[in-house]
Amino acid sequence: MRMDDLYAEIILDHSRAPHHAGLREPFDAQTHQVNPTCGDEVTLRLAVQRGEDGGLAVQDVSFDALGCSISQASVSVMTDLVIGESLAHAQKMLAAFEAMITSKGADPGDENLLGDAVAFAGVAQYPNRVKCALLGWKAFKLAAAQAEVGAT
Amino acid sequence: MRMDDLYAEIILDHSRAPHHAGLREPFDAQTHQVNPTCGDEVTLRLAVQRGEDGGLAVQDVSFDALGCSISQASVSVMTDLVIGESLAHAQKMLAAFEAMITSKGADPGDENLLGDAVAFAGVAQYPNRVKCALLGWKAFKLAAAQAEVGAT
Amino acid sequence: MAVVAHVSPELGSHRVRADFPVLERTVRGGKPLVYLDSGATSQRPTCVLDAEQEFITDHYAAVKRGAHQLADEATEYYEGARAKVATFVGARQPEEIIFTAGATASLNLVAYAFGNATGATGDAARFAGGPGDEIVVTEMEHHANLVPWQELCRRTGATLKWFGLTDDFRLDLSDVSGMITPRTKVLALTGESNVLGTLPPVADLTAAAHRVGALVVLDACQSVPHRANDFAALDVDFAAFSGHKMLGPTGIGVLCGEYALLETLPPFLTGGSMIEVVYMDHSTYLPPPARFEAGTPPVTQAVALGAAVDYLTDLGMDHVEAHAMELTGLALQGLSALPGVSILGPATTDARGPAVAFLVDGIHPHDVGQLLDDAGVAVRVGHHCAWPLHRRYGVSASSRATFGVYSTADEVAALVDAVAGAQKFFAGR
Amino acid sequence: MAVVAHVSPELGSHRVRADFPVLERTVRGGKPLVYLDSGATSQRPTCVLDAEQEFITDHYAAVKRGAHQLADEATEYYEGARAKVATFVGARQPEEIIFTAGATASLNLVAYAFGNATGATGDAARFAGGPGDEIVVTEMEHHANLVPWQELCRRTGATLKWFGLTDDFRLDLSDVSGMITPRTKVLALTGESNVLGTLPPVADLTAAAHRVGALVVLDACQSVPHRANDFAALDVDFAAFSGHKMLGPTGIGVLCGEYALLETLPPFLTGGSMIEVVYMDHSTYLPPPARFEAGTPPVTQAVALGAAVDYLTDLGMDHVEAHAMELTGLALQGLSALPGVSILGPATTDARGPAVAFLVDGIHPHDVGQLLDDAGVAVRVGHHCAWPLHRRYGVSASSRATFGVYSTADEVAALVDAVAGAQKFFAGR
Ligand SMILES: Cc1ncc(COP(=O)(O)O)c(C=O)c1O
Ligand SMILES: Cc1ncc(COP(=O)(O)O)c(C=O)c1O
Repeated sequence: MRMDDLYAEIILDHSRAPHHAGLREPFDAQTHQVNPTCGDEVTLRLAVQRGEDGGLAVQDVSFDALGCSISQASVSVMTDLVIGESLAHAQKMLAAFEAMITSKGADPGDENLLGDAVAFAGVAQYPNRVKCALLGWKAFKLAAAQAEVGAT
Repeated sequence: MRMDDLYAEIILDHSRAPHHAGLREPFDAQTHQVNPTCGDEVTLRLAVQRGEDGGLAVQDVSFDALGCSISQASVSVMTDLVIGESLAHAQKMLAAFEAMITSKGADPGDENLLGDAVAFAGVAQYPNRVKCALLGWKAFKLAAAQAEVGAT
Repeated sequence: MAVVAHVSPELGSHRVRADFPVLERTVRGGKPLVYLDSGATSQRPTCVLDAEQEFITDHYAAVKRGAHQLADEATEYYEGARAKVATFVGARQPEEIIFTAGATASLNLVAYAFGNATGATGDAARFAGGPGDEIVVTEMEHHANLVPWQELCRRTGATLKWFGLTDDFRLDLSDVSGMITPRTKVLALTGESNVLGTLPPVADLTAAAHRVGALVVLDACQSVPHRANDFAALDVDFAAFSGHKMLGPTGIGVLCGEYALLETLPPFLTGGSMIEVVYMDHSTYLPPPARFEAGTPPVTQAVALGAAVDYLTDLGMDHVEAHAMELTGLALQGLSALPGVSILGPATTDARGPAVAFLVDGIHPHDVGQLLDDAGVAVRVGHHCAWPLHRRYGVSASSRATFGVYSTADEVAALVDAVAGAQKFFAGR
Repeated sequence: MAVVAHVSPELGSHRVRADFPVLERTVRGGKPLVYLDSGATSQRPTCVLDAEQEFITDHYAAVKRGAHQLADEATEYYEGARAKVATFVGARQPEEIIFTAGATASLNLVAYAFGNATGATGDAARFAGGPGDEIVVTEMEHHANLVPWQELCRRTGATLKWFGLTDDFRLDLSDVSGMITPRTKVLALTGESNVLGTLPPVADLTAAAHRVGALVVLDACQSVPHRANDFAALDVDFAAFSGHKMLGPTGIGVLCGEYALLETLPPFLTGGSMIEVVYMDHSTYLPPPARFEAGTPPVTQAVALGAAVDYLTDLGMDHVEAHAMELTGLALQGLSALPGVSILGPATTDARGPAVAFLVDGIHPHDVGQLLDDAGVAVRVGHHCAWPLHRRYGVSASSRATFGVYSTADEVAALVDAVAGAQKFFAGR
């Protein structure tokens, strides 16, 4: 059944008990994103630190989100993926996720890079859910840009 | 041939040598009408006098007009009809002319009342020429209203 | 699901449904389409498509300004459509009907034209507003009847006020005289909430507004498609609605205005066909409706809208309303019988139109909509362009089913089943 | 009439004409229709009608906001049309295409949005104008690209200036630097006069305007239907055109704007689908193109316009242009060969498009048009929404023949014959 794919167990699990939910201190950047068609929102905080190689790394991400299971699960899975990674690598994941989700199903997603986030590949079949799945990632993208500016 | 009806000889005659053309003194009211789709215009002057019965009568009408043969001939024929008549009778002719010309052909016009103006009955078949035929009559209608107000 | 009731035999019948070819479609792997999104946009019957197509293939040309037979014919069709719409909504004369691009365009027309009266002397001055003046709306407005007034206030310095909503989904009328005061210039309100279904007391509020000299602008988008309207009797000054919600095409809407007001209202869009004389440094404008129809109007859409009006008239607006309300009753009953489902709006068909918005405990409306879609049931989810209304009731979104002349009791039953199915799906995993 | 010339074999051929059923009509008692009014509005090919009809009967729903399959499909069609139009006119990206109600609506959008920048701080301030600022137009503008600017000047206190016309029907460019100065905020000009046919030097004037920091608004209504366009290369900031002049439907137009500008331009029409967040007392707005598409857009008309673009692309815009210009050459030649007939516009096809306006000595254009109509030849008479242009040349009206992809050399010959016939008719009585 298609709905079992779209709402894969991992997605439902994350949506019911999102990881890293609840805004935390300290943070270097905070962003807010809304989905204007359905009113979903996310507020996201990002804390970065200078890594060994001199580049920035994601120290912590926390968020407060209101929305459907897809958007909740998506931001939750993302936090798991990006925390501890270099900002550069996180941005690479972000691009890969966006590519997968807007591919209308052509791109199943690279599991090596995206881990659990490939569970969202099914969303690509439902154009009106793409924005849900991207909401948190967009908030992170903006926060990362802010943090980069702040750190220079 | 339809065009021979539309452009009856009497219409072409009037359009080539309009009666009462050229603005004259004295006058009690002056109006200006334009046809916004084709740019035709008419400036019309009306002089009235108090008749024996106490009502107003049309002493003189003169005009300056720019426009197609239908609009030129129509105002010319009208001046012939209304000069010397009581304002009340002129307004009756006006109403009859308007009824004929907007009847889409159903109303051939009352020759006893409208005289030569029934030659314009053919215009009713051409909706976009109705405004041409009415231009001068509308100017007269407004002038008559002005003169009535001025005389009281 | 035990949903049994009498529905007017004709509407929703096979005969009516056959007029709407899209209803034969299947979606999501062969499921019959259950289209319950007519409040967003209705489907179009074949006769409307045919009327437009016939006009295009046989009589189409530029209207109002041609000097040839085709142009005369096109103009006659166009003006004929105006007369049909005028009769349909109870306008006093065809010239009270202005064709626009849609209801949103109609409402913006009024708001911008009012703004263009700023600094006017003479009759147009009554439309002007500024600091100290007030514009009154309601918390249940569609964004189309809210944001244009926010923007007008921003431009002119007038103040926006609004009637709030009660816990039982009605306008809060506890302080009408505090809301509509001598400072009120405009009362802009919906004839029927596109979310709650609630019908505000338009006639009473209009009377109150007129007593203080305010103008009344009615958003009639949701009411025109479902019931007989008589704007003249209702005495509203302006009313706006869209073609695409009343079995007509997109790309056309209507502003119905009292002629005496339209005559003194400044223009909004300017350009060809609305001018009297144009010089390089100034222009003068034609009387209504031409003054408000700048440029080439939606000609073929007007013809199609005329055909939609004919179709609705043939069905009979009393039947249309009865049908919609029967389905509404079934939906209210069926949905609220499901544990965990609540109606966002009055629970009965009292003083209510056919929009049934609902919430499902623990399942986000978007997820509800997704499961319904998978079952072939097309509803709308989100804030339905009424975000403040949703905020008022502490939610960001809802699911909404709306009905058309082609909707059936079976479809309502399918909706209720699908909602129950969605609950089961999320509960079971 | 000796009118013989080579016309591209495909255009105007029976095969192309068969796509336009209305051309088989007869008028005025059995005369074959000779439709030479395509500059006012073009006829629509069957494939455009079919594309719209198919969409309606199979995929129609509300765009952008549905949560069901039909809504997804409709949105895909709608956005697909945007992409097609973008490619057709050389936009840099689909998001530079805004669907409006028509060219008049597009031009009003720009003028009102500029006005809405009044008092703005930040990036939007560059659109604001007031006393001391100048808006430059030309004396050959259609009312749609003149009156909105007059009104903007009235509202803001800016000054309207204009390029005059020369006796040989060109823009008077004798003092470009006196006209376009550091005070210039906007240069609004036509890409092709809808009366004279004259093509102004848009690229040069755009460069001059950009040198002083002015914005350029192109009225591309007449140029888009007849030739390949590349707005990005032309470097204009905004360009407006209508669907109904390019084989598409009424009820839709386009504003093409440079994305970086659109991003900072304030909204014009407000309502649903253009908002980001709405509170009762304020709202924020989406990025373009959504910001400028308030309410339900002309969805099915966009799909039809996309089909029209496909049709034109299949014909090849170079062929379309060559065909139009060949007919123009024939008409110029045929008409000016008649004693007493003069062309209101350049006498040759040099720097000129396919609008052939003419005057007949001693016969008012309305009477000329009437006789032509009686012969089955449909032309337009009047000032063609360019009253100042006519005043400039000392006339109040003209007759005008314009051509479409379906027009033929035989039809041009019929025009010339009919004009000669009109002369004979009035001379002989
Ligand atoms: C109550 C109400 N007002 C206004 C609108 C806007 O209509 P449109 O989108 O056709 O302009 C709608 C439809 O969305 C509506 O339901
Ligand atoms: C040059 C020009 N500009 C603007 C317009 C206005 O277009 P529309 O009437 O489609 O809005 C036209 C067509 O009449 C035109 O020819």
